[in-house]
Amino acid sequence: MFDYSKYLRASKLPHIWCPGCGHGIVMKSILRAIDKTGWEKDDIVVVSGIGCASRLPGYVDFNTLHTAHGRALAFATGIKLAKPKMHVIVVSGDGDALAIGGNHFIHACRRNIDITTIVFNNGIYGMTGGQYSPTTPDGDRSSTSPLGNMEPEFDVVKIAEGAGATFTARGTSYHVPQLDNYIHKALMHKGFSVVDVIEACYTTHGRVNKKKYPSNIDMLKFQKDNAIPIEKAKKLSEKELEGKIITGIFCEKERTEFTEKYQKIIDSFSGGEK
Amino acid sequence: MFDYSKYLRASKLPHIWCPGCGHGIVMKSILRAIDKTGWEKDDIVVVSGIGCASRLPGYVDFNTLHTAHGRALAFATGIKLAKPKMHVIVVSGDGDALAIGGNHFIHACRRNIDITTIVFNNGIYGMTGGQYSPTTPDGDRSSTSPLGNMEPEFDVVKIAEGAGATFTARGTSYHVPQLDNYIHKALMHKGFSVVDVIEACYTTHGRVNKKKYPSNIDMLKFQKDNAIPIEKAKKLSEKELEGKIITGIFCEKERTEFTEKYQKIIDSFSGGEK
Amino acid sequence: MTGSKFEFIQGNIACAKGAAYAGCSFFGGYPITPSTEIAEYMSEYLPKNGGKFIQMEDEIASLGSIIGAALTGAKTMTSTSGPGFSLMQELIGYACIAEVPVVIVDIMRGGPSTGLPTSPAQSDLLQAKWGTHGDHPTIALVPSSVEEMFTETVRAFNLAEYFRTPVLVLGDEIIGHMREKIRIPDPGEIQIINRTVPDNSGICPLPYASDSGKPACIPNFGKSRFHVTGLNHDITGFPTMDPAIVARENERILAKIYEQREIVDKWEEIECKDADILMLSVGSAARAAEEAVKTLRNKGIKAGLFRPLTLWPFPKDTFVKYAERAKYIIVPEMNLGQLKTVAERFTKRSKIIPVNLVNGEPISPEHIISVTNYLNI
Amino acid sequence: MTGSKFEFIQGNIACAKGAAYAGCSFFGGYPITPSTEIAEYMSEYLPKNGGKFIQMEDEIASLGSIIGAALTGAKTMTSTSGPGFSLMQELIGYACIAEVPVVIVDIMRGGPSTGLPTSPAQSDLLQAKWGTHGDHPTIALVPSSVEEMFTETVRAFNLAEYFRTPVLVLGDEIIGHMREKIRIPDPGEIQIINRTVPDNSGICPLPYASDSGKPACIPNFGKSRFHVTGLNHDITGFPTMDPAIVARENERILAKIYEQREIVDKWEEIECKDADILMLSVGSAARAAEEAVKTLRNKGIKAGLFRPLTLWPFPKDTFVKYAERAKYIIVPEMNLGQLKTVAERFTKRSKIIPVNLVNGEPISPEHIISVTNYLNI
Amino acid sequence: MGEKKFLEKIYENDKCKLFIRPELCKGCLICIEFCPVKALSLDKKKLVATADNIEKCIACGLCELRCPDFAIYIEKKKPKGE
Amino acid sequence: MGEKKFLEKIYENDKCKLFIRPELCKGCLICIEFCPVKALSLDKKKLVATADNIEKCIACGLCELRCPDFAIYIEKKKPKGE
Amino acid sequence: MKYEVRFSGSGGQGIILASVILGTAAAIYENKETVQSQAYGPEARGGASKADVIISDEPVGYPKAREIDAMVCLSQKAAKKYITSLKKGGIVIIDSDFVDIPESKKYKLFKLPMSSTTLDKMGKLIALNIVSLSALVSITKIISHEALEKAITDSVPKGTESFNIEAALIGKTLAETAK
Amino acid sequence: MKYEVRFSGSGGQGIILASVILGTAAAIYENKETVQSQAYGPEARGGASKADVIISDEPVGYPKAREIDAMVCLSQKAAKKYITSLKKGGIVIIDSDFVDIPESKKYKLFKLPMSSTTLDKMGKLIALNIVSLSALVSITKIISHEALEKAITDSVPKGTESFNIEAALIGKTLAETAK
Ligand SMILES: Cc1ncc(C[n+]2csc(CCOP(=O)(O)OP(=O)(O)O)c2C)c(N)n1
Ligand SMILES: Cc1ncc(C[n+]2csc(CCOP(=O)(O)OP(=O)(O)O)c2C)c(N)n1
Ligand code: SF4
Ligand code: SF4
Ligand code: SF4
Ligand code: SF4
Ligand code: SF4
Ligand code: SF4
Ligand SMILES: [Mg+2]
Ligand SMILES: [Mg+2]
Repeated sequence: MFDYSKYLRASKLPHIWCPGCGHGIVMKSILRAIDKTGWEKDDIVVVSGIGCASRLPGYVDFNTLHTAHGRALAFATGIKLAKPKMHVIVVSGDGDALAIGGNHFIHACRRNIDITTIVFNNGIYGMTGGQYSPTTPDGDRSSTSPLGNMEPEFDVVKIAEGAGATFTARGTSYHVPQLDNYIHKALMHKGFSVVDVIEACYTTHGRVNKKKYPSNIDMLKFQKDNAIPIEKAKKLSEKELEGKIITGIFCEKERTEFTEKYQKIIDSFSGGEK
Repeated sequence: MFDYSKYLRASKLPHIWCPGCGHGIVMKSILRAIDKTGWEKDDIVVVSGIGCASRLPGYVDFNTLHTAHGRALAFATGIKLAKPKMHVIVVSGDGDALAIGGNHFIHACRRNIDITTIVFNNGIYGMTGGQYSPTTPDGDRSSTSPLGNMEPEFDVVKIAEGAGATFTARGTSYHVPQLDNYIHKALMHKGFSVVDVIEACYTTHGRVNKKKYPSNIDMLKFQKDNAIPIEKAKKLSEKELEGKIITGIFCEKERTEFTEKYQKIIDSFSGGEK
Repeated sequence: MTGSKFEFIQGNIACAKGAAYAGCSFFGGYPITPSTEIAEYMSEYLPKNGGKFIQMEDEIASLGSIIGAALTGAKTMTSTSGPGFSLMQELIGYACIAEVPVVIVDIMRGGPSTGLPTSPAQSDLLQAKWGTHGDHPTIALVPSSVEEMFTETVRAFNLAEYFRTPVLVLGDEIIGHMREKIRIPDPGEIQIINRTVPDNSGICPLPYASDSGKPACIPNFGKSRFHVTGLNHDITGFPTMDPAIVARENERILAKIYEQREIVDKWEEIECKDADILMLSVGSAARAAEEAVKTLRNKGIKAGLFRPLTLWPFPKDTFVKYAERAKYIIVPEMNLGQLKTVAERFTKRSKIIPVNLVNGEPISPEHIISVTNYLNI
Repeated sequence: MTGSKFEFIQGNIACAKGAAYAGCSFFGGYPITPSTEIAEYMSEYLPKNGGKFIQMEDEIASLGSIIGAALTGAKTMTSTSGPGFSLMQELIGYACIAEVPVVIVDIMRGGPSTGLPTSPAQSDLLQAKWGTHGDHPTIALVPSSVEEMFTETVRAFNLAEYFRTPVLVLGDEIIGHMREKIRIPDPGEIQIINRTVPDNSGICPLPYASDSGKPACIPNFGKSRFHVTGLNHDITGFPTMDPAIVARENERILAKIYEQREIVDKWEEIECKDADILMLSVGSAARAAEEAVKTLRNKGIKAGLFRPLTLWPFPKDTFVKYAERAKYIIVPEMNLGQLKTVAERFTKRSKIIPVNLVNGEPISPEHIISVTNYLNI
Repeated sequence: MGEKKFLEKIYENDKCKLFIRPELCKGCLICIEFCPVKALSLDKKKLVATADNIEKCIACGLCELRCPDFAIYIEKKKPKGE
Repeated sequence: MGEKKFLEKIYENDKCKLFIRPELCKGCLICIEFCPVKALSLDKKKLVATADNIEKCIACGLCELRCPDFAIYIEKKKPKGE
Repeated sequence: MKYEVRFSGSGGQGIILASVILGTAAAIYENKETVQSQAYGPEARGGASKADVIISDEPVGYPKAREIDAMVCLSQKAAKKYITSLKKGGIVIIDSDFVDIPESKKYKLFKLPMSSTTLDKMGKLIALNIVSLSALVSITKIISHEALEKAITDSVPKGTESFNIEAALIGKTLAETAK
Repeated sequence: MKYEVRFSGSGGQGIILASVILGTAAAIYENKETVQSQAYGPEARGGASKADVIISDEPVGYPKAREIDAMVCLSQKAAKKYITSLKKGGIVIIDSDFVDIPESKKYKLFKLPMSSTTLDKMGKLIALNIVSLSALVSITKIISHEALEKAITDSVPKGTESFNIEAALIGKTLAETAK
């Protein structure tokens, strides 16, 4: 049995998330992954924006920062650059990270700054009651796509790689042991790392798409049934992959990390972090 | 001889650009490409943000819109969706399109809205006097990287593709006939198209990197010497491609265009664009 | 009175229906509590009626998209709340200087920052006037009821089109989320104003020409070719740094509104004529103020309420008329004293008594009445 | 007087040197005319001195990055101009409610929108106070010379650290770009204030605890674990919707500043004591006003100048003292009447005469003097 | 802050002890549906998970792993004789 | 607005007419440097392009194509006898 | 006449819809001045929430309920939180399957086994809000049952009208037997 | 004593640097009250631009030049635009290679072939600004040549000091021969 209590602000529980919300599952996965790193709690900063997922920092006993909608990575960049010895972890909803926060996301990828971003990708704006997000599947109904979503989705991994991220992975809230592994690897990676976690929000997304997702359990089953590991996916055609969730570690590259590079310049003048 | 006068607001000439600035070369290429489409001038909207490149709309005789820094694509999306029969062209500097405007850029790619974006990529914030941009080469000096640029560059084509653009190409301000062709193809493409044009700004970028770029002519020669067509690049190793400018059409895909999809939904209720 | 025309709906829905009534055909927005129902309504109404709804990537893009759409001739709108309203500030100035009509609805919630997302407040009243950089004109309407969410939204579109300027509607969580019965007027019952466009086509050489002090008569994209910019420009629409022109145009975009006060001003006065205690209040706080006035009058105290429906420009002449004869001015508002600064500015004579609440709860009539107990009436 | 300590530098460089003097170790910014020289200076100074400079992707990210860095204990700063200042508004409110010290420099230029990027203006004075949504405190300093760009920047850091709040420095294109001789003080010559942090480590249960009316004593990230949010929160730092706590904390973040006026207020008075004509002016316009005062005094007219260096909170008591006895109040400003609204608000007696210019040119002493010609003195 | 204790209902078989915290359980059904041996069920009245069929439990830990609410966990017993 | 006319200096050989607009030319050297036959040069005094060696010009059009300022263009002549 | 009604419970129990139906019935079908409002927080899906209706012969100024005439409590938390806003002599209707509050002279208490009855008769709990609304209407007589039925028909998703009308009958019967 | 100097020309000619050097010399090495400022637009790189220095014994209030005592004109456009700001009897120094303005009783005109001389003597035009500055100093005597040389040394890029000092000498000589 993993002892979460070490990392929890237990007095804040139960958390505000709905019954069965994937955010809780992923939060636990993050805690297990952190534990495996052996890092000091004082050296860890968990930063979020605004959204259901972004309430996470309130529950975990680190340096925690709940910023403004979409801005987690901007704040996190400041923290990491000002104090590079801190381990900075950003937790962000799909809306937070990729709608309003999309610009900070691609620039953090580009800089290759040593921050791990976990995208709690439930394909919906949960907190505000279920409007479509940049990752809502085609045709799904939501409170602002009552006629079915007409907008194409982002592939979080592809955009992260296109922007220069050096570690990318995708997991689901169903495949928890794998997720632990991806997150742990992301934390250990030197450089900007992204884990896209496919999740489900029954309250605002499932309920208005009952045909596709009769219950919150079905939403997890959907992940179970549609996930295909990247190794296997490589052998399949585009057609066969339609609607599938490709999981695994997509890229893991070495490239100079931003704050280290910066420190070298500083050191060349006098030495020592201030 | 191509007759530009049809498309020019000649009374606004000479334009404000410095001697030899690539923006003028690319502007002419755009006009030639537009001419080839046969489109009516009244049906064309040219939209820009703020920057040297963004002064372009003032010189061309279409519906022209000079918006705020980084926001061209937001305005353009409104125009195209409100009036899909308009041909919407966005001209944008590297800072405008990819620094402050990065989020609108990736979302326009995602939506696959039928807009052509030309990135006037001189790797510098020209208008404000030469600060490094997200495409300034590693190590180059600029007024805010006096010790050499420490930030990695975006690859405009990669990020556009990662975000879902369906047409991407890269040209240079030296290889003009090819550029005409890329821009024309981009204009004709149904969906979001991006042409990344590698340019040079001697005034603010070359002058402070005299070793690398002794003169504005050398900056063009740099393009000449380092451009490698994509077909050829495919055969080279990563190492061989370092510092090279890969040119050509990178992707040209069919995917449902956003405003057409939207129109179909509207038509299913009553029919007819309002 | 047939049932069919009456509806028991939320303020936010009334706002959306008002937009539809006014002819809104384009909505660009980004969800935020407590404004989201407006977007949600439009997301169904518009595509079903030949219009366009788009959820943009953020509030900046939302406002950008509707300015763009408005330039093609559409009547356009966005809705938001404090955090999104702050993000929109830069482009509000753009719409002012480029003279593009758009309607921006801000359903105010507790703040600052993320604050109290589900609670009401009236803390953006002065932000509405001063939030964007540079000198610029402001029209802001503040409805007090579900019915006014409808009618003031219609008026917002009318003023935007007439003056060619962004118009703000400042609701709050209470007005936005409560439900009341309203009658949806028949088409034609409320006058709808559409922008004047020049009838030329081809090149339009003087899009920003205007009789002095009047709005410019700018064409729509697609028929006439011209240039739009956020730089200071002359009547051709092209940038200029000529001091005389810059001053003239900077002043004109204010004057076109502030010198046509008869068109833009609107207020309600309740028992103001002989009021010893004059209340100045807007939006949902004004409802409590109105009840307080009734209670005080029943007690024989001469209380009155001056309620601007157009908050900006402030209907100062009428307010001053009543304020100068009142003994006390009470300013109930769900913030820490914003309208109070306006009262202070325009009245020289009377004592001004603020009634403020910033705890996420509405101000009650009792609260207002309580401050009158010690007054020397 | 040795040459080595005197420098003939731009206002923007003096500002950057002031930041360095105050101990700024982190700068996050995005270039914009006419502020960019500040960032440019810091981009060389900081890495050479163990600090960090980063050019972020936009102004929102810039402010976000410095708030983040400030939470680790660094003294941080950003600089911008109108369009960027508008974009920063949302996060200014965040820094207010989360009580994070940051210094934000706005070098004002002609507006609204992109306006006149290379020309001076003073059109963001009221935006500085009201630009972000929700009720929030504001400290804004307005230097009038290159020397004050240095000293007021130092003071901005001191006030930010002491009050744990964002502090704004409002320069303008004239002050930012002109060069004057200044003496860079020796280390220790100007007092430097550093934030108070609790000395506990491990969990910090009450980061936002404070003696009533005083700033909270929040630790820096890395030694004590606690929670920071932009939601309304209690003294533990965690969100609350409890009306009593929300009201108390919303009021405290204003009171901690507004009730310690002796620490924050600063102004200069020139010949105010017997002034019949009192001028109220700040920044570069105040330089013209000062010259006008001299000229008028030479003519035997009792003119005076009240010049707030801390514009927000406005040093109203002293101003009122002089205003109440003056016959006329003249308000020269490079905008369409922003300080004027402040003068109107606080004075009940005197005639207020605005002197405005919004054409991209500075106001001249002659312009100010010309309005006095017809006054009945 | 990590100190707060929650009520725990304890179930046991020879492989493990299984704990359920009714104050934290939101009755989401996840542990119940994905338990490979159907050892868990929902208390229809209190709407929280119970382990009425604890005897079936094989101590696989999946319920703990997937519970979003820190409401269920198991303690494996060391195989006898080790 | 397209109406404004600019001064033009005209050079000619048997292949083409070459036009330079001194009011628009900014003397950036691009046409000069990249003319394959060095038909162009810079007027050092006026700092604008000239075609003093027009006889060399092969009418390739590259100068026109690359000029950022609409300051130079050529009109090819139809080959005689067509 | 001014009458203030509060529905309270936890998020997801449909108390807002109940209040909207009551408001619609009063406003549209009884032609009263009516204001409906609600309060919720981010944790509404779990925590206590409320929805109020003010029904009056005069225009309603201040839109929030202050002195509740009648209240429905569907959760213990909500009952505890909101009971204090009840007017002296007011009516409290609780779902006795989940809520328990002491009898008191301060209010008239109606303990109705609403959950179990709903589950029994309808097979699912989803109509609990309508059952409770109808019980309230029947106890308070603030509007007619016909007006209620019309408002239900207007407000519930298409296809569920008769199901909800049936729920209303259950609530009515429950209330009548309790009286 | 208050003395206002304007450098005018087109963007890229280094007139701002010239004004800064003059300002530095006056402020630091002559211990005068000094304010330097400039005006430019987006098209500054081509259009007319100006840079002003006010040198005074008293603190300078209003920081912009209004009545110019002496002006340098390096482009025709600039000369045309700014000549009107000249004080009656003021000094105008033009680069006679590129600028031509009529003689007048309103001002004292110095026509110096600065470009050609600079090109001749230095091989490149880059030091034209220093040449013109030095000519101005020598004609107006507003500061000493020594102070000028010190300020040049402070202000120009490292390694170009002697090159620029040489340019200053050329300017001085040009002015002296013109007098
Ligand atoms: C500037 C701003 N705009 C909008 C909002 C409203 N808002 C809060 S959370 C959210 C989206 C939440 O979606 P996501 O990030 O996917 O997180 P989830 O709730 O689904 O976990 C929105 C739009 C806000 N708080 N601030
Ligand atoms: C909100 C805002 N921030 C900053 C600026 C200042 N600014 C104007 S243009 C520009 C960058 C221009 O660079 P780029 O887009 O690459 O165009 P270029 O000038 O190089 O053609 C900047 C930072 C602005 N106008 N508005
Ligand atoms: S609304 Fe959705 S995302 Fe938010 S807590 Fe509930 S299930 Fe989770
Ligand atoms: S500064 Fe650079 S980008 Fe701008 S006009 Fe000059 S050369 Fe072109
Ligand atoms: S440990 Fe495994 S077998 Fe046992 S109850 Fe949990 S899921 Fe079922
Ligand atoms: S997974 Fe957790 S919260 Fe859900 S039913 Fe099981 S124990 Fe309860
Ligand atoms: S047309 Fe070709 S050959 Fe002739 S001048 Fe131009 S570049 Fe040279
Ligand atoms: S390319 Fe054009 S602008 Fe440049 S020198 Fe040649 S003609 Fe002149
Ligand atoms: Mg989400
Ligand atoms: Mg650029």
